[in-house]
Amino acid sequence: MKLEKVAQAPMAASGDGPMLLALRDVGKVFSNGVTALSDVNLTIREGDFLSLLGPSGCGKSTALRLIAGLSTPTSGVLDWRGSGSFDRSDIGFVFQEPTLLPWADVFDNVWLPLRLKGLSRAKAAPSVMEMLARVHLTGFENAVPRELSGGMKMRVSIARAMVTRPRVLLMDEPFGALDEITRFKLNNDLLELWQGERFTVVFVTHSVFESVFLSNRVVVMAARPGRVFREFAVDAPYPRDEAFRTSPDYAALCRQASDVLVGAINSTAGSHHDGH
Amino acid sequence: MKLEKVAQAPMAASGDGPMLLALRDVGKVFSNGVTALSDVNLTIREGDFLSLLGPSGCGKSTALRLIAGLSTPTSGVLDWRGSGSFDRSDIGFVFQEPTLLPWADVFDNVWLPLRLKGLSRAKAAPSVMEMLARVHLTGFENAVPRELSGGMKMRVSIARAMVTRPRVLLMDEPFGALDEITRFKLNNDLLELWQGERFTVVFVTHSVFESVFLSNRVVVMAARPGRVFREFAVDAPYPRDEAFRTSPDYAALCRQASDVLVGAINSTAGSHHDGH
Amino acid sequence: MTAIEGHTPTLDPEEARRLRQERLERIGRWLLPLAIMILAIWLWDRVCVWNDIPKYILPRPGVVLQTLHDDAGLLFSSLLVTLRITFLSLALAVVGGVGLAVLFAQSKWVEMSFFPFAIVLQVTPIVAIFPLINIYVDNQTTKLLLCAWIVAFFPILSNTTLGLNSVDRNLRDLFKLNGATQWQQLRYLRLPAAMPYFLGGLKIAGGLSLIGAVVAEFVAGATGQSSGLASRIIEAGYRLNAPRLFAALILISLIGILIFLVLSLISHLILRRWHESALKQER
Amino acid sequence: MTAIEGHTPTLDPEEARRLRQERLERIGRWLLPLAIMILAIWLWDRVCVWNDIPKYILPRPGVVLQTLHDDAGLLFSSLLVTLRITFLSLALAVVGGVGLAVLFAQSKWVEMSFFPFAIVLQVTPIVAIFPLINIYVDNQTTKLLLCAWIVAFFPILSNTTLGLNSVDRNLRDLFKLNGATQWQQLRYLRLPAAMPYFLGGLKIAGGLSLIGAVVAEFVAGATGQSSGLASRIIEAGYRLNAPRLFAALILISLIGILIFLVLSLISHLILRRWHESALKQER
Amino acid sequence: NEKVIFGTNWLAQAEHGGYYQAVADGTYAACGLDVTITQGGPQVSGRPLLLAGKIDFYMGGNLLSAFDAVQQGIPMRVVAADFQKDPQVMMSHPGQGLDTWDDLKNAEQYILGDEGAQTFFQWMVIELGFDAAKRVPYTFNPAPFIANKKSIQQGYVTSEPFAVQKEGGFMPNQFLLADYGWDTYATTVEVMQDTIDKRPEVVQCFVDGSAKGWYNYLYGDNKAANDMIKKDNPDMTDEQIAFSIEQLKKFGVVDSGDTDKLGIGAMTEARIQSFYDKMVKAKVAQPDIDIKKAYTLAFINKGIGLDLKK
Ligand SMILES: Nc1ncnc2c1ncn2[C@@H]1O[C@H](COP(=O)(O)OP(=O)(O)OP(=O)(O)O)[C@@H](O)[C@H]1O
Ligand SMILES: Nc1ncnc2c1ncn2[C@@H]1O[C@H](COP(=O)(O)OP(=O)(O)OP(=O)(O)O)[C@@H](O)[C@H]1O
Ligand SMILES: [Mg+2]
Ligand SMILES: [Mg+2]
Repeated sequence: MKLEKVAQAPMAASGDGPMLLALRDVGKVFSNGVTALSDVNLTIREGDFLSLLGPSGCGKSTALRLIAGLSTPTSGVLDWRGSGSFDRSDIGFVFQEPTLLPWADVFDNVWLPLRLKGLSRAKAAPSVMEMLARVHLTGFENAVPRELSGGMKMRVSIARAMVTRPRVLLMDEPFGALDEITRFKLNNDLLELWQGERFTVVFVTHSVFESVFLSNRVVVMAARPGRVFREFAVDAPYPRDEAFRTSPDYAALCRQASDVLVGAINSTAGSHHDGH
Repeated sequence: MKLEKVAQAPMAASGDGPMLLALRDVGKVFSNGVTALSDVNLTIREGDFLSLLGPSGCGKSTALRLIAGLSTPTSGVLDWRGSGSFDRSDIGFVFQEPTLLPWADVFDNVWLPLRLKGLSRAKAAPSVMEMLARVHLTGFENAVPRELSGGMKMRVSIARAMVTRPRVLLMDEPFGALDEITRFKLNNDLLELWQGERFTVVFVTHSVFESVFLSNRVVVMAARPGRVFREFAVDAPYPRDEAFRTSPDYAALCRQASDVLVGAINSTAGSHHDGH
Repeated sequence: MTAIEGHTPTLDPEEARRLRQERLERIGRWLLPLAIMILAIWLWDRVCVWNDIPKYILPRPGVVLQTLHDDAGLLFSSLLVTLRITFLSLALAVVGGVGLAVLFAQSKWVEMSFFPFAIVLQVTPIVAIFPLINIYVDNQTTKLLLCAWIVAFFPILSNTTLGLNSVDRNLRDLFKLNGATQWQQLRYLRLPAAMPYFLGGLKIAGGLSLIGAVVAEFVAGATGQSSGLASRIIEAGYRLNAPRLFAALILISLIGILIFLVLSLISHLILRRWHESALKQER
Repeated sequence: MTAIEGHTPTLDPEEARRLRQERLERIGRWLLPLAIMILAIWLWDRVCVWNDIPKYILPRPGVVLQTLHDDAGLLFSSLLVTLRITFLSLALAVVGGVGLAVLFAQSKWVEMSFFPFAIVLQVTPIVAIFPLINIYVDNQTTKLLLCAWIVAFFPILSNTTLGLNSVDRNLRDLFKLNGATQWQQLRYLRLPAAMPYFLGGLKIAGGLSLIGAVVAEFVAGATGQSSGLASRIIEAGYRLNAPRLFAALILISLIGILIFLVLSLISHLILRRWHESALKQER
Repeated sequence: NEKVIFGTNWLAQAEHGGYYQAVADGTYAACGLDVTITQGGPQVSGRPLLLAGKIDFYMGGNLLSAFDAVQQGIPMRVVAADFQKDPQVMMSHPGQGLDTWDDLKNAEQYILGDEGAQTFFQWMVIELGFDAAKRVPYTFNPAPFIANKKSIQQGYVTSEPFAVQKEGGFMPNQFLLADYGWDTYATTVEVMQDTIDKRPEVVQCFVDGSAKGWYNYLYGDNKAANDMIKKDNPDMTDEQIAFSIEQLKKFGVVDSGDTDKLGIGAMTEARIQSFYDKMVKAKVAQPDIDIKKAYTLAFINKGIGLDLKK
């Protein structure tokens, strides 16, 4: 088991499903002149669990928004290979901020995507309650967002993204606001689900440990301008469990990933560490 | 070096400064009936670096707000021993959410606390620019919050809290949205500052590693109702550096802290894990 | 616990101050406005006396009160007529204002194309176009309603439009991602988000529909028995019956305040669970 | 790169549609409102012709346009008079509305004590109290301003108050923590946060101060040479000169639209960096 | 009976007595008309309703609007003038140096309604040197006049002096404009040309009925008419009505001059021409108006109702 360094090619070595989406030379320049992404090439295969890892401000959220179609690239193209059959409303998205309806209670917030698909409260209730239980929020159905703690809000947001069982799940630091124990639990839950249904996950995280534990491919990005610094496969078999988490292999992988991340941060144009 | 388990007594073993604040039998029940805190006893000494660790929703933010005087307890008292000389505006607070003025640019947001103390733009500029450099945001002075990434917003918030060099720094998961490398850097920076000026820090975090690395005392909280589960001193000498971070002592401390946290989570009334 | 007791004094001042203030505020909240109101009325009385103002110009409050009592039957039956128009036109203003705002929210095109007409309606003096209305509208109530509506609908339209356009970007993205239809976006996102703005507009429109009802009657004239407060005011003015004129004005003012209070209450009830403007200060 | 070219068609439809729509929107944004306006005017003309409406009741747009041209000198000098009152009273409404809102924001007490008086002002029909104003105010401009101000200030007051109370709780906490004085909190937090609401109120007040200026002149009259549009309207009404009456109304409408556009622009410029309602849709 | 509507220019009052009388005692009905009277009011303008054909007859204040109608090409004519004199007065406080007509222009304020400002005030400004800048609108509340002793105010000789006396406690000086050169006919009956052409008998009936009504109202039993007036305008008092009738008679508003021979409603070409010339000279009316189109004498001057005068 080792980190397989891959060239910055659109094809990842470890992909095994058919191609779902390819980003080709994608760039994003905001109207204020900030280049958030430049020349990003990335292929996502069906069933991938892909992590985006990188320093703050390197364009991870921007990339996720591009993939979700919430933003359009200023250069390059997104190639949805199976676009004929792919429906954008089959994407689940966990925003970096909770993004809840402030006037609706927890139940209604999680119900929302189902409601938009036409499911009545009664029809949706079992799924909603199940998701709420998964994120340990049973009993808080009637609380409104301002009555929740930061982590609880984020969990509502996670429940909402997953309640539709989407084909593609885009998650922007979903577990960042959770304690490590709960986080591990949710990591395990997510992996279990993923193995069962093999949807595609693009997962933004700041945690090297989390990215290595969860994903079959890790994309490390660098900032100024945001770009893919290195991409590698994590060739550990699934299911991954607590044993894997404590294995020396995992530790080694993490250390290597860490080194890549350090490389990415240092490769950032001087300005990043100006102050020092 | 070992975790010293302390009884739930108002006095912590490792404190060495004079007492700053004691929470005595503090409870907080919100008007919707949720008991966020119950019977919390906690002593904070001057110069402490105290971490609050605990599962999501256990009342960490609530406790911080009580200490800052943004909220009042429904039972018990907060005893500011030195209250005669202590001015509440000498508190720096990093909220769990960035809480920036949306209409003001980064510079103005960081300038704000100084401005409120009467410093002109020109007078404040050196301090502001220095803090921005410390959080790696040099060059973004003129961006408004909506043009920043999640992590960048949080860093602005951190810069703002520290720009006044407050005597007491309350931080609610300040580094949660940052990648591990940057986080380590900021951890080191914070420690360095703290050692130099010996202000008091109360630091909420979800990361066992972070809490052990940074603090001289860790308070582990449990939920339903929020309470102090266990409190212990981290008897490792400062300065703590990369060597400490990779030392087996550190790993052992972390593992033990983790166990305490697991204990806290499991001690939570059944409802917390209902769904499983 | 004695140790604690020993320390409590150190924090008492702050805490006690807060508690005292809270209690004061609870009482003051109702007493003070009342006191100020009474003071204002007393001042009015004094001004009349000190300046020897004759009662046909500005009657003393006592006289007005007396008239309010003596002419109660007449005034209240007129009040009912005016109130009827007020509430009907407010209802129409809500329907019209929100309806138009929703229409405008559908697309920038529609908004830019039809907003000018709304402005034209807002700025057209009713007195000037009333002859036209008078010619083409036969029913007296319809005439009055139309006039009052023209006066009242714009704040609702303008504020609701603003509210519909102030929806958080991320929430909008969320709905887009979930393939929400225009209608769903409106129903579940934009309308709730616009609520605080709409309710703000409603508070403005409440008073305007009252004044609109009065102005409409001024312009449209009264037909015999069904004359509202405006007719009373004109008549009282003409007859130099200042006490009755002011009694009518006082009635209008009271109703205005009442409408505002009711709308504020409604607004509070709708928003209290989530919007800053209605949240109780919980500390 | 050929491979990419080969794939582009698969996403072209969506992208192309978007681009096409954007281009259309850029054009439509100005063309469509114009077209609708022209259509409306054409309809007006047709209605006059089809129903054989005589020109002394509803003149055809051509006739009005002709009058607008023929009487330009007269009308525009009147327009200037009206505009002067409009802008002065709008300025006063801003000062008064914001000033009162700031006062009210100081404490719930003050708000509850003095808001009723603001409502009384809003709902009092100017016609009814003009005699009083007339007796105690000597200067003609002051009279006009007072009347127009009474009409215009309330939306600004109401909306700004709402805005000042809608400040994010955490931001308020931040200021409290930093020991901000009331004044600092107002200056650096509440006023900027209330901006969108205030500007919404301003847009309503813009039209109201115009109509207020007209109504004020209706009620307070004009002094000889310096007669504004209201006098023109009254005069044209009595002289049965419908074309000129409608020309004056058209002028008022155009000014109303212009004021709204200018205020919208100002609002956009102030808010475009941060508030949703003014942000460009960046994708 | 044919239904027709007559619009007055004010709330029901004794100045409309003749018409109410004719309705009340069936004079209109006798010649085949079922007349409905709709009241006007301070801010209510009824003339557009006439122009649009919504009402059949409208009560004009004076002749100027008829001239304006010709000027604007509106086919509207005056068919009768039930007031020989405009009851419009200017009032002033006694003993304030405003006791003669020539003094009035020195007043501090002229309180005048919109209609007055557009008609006789123009004449007063240009002919008599009143200062246009001193005009303040009359919102039909005499309080400002009473409060300001140096002001003058317009009024109907039949109404305002009464109110002022009652509340202000003094009888103001009254200057009937008609006595100082404002020699227009007043309370005219305005009709669209179309009605004259197509239904002359209706016009004739209305004109005749009104004349008879006025005779009966002034000289006969007017209780029924007064009851109707009070029903339409509940604030009207018997005292006020009595005062009005007395004033109408005292100043010969309805029945004086030409009416002795021609009957109530009378108009003569010469007087109209002379008024027009005066207005042209005062630049109130445009020159070169074909004023023959403004009126017709076809329905009046027949001495109708003279026999009713006791
Ligand atoms: N709306 C916007 N307008 C202008 N610039 C923007 C906008 N959104 C993001 N940026 C800029 O684009 C860059 C990338 O932002 P992005 O949010 O993608 O970072 P990120 O990798 O998600 O960072 P983080 O981990 O802190 O969330 C940043 O430099 C940011 O300043
Ligand atoms: N304003 C409020 N009204 C009612 N309940 C509240 C309010 N704020 C917090 N709570 C409740 O109090 C409890 C503690 O919340 P708190 O925010 O202190 O948790 P926390 O430890 O900071 O959690 P996290 O790590 O997720 O931020 C939660 O159960 C929450 O639902
Ligand atoms: Mg991000
Ligand atoms: Mg928290």
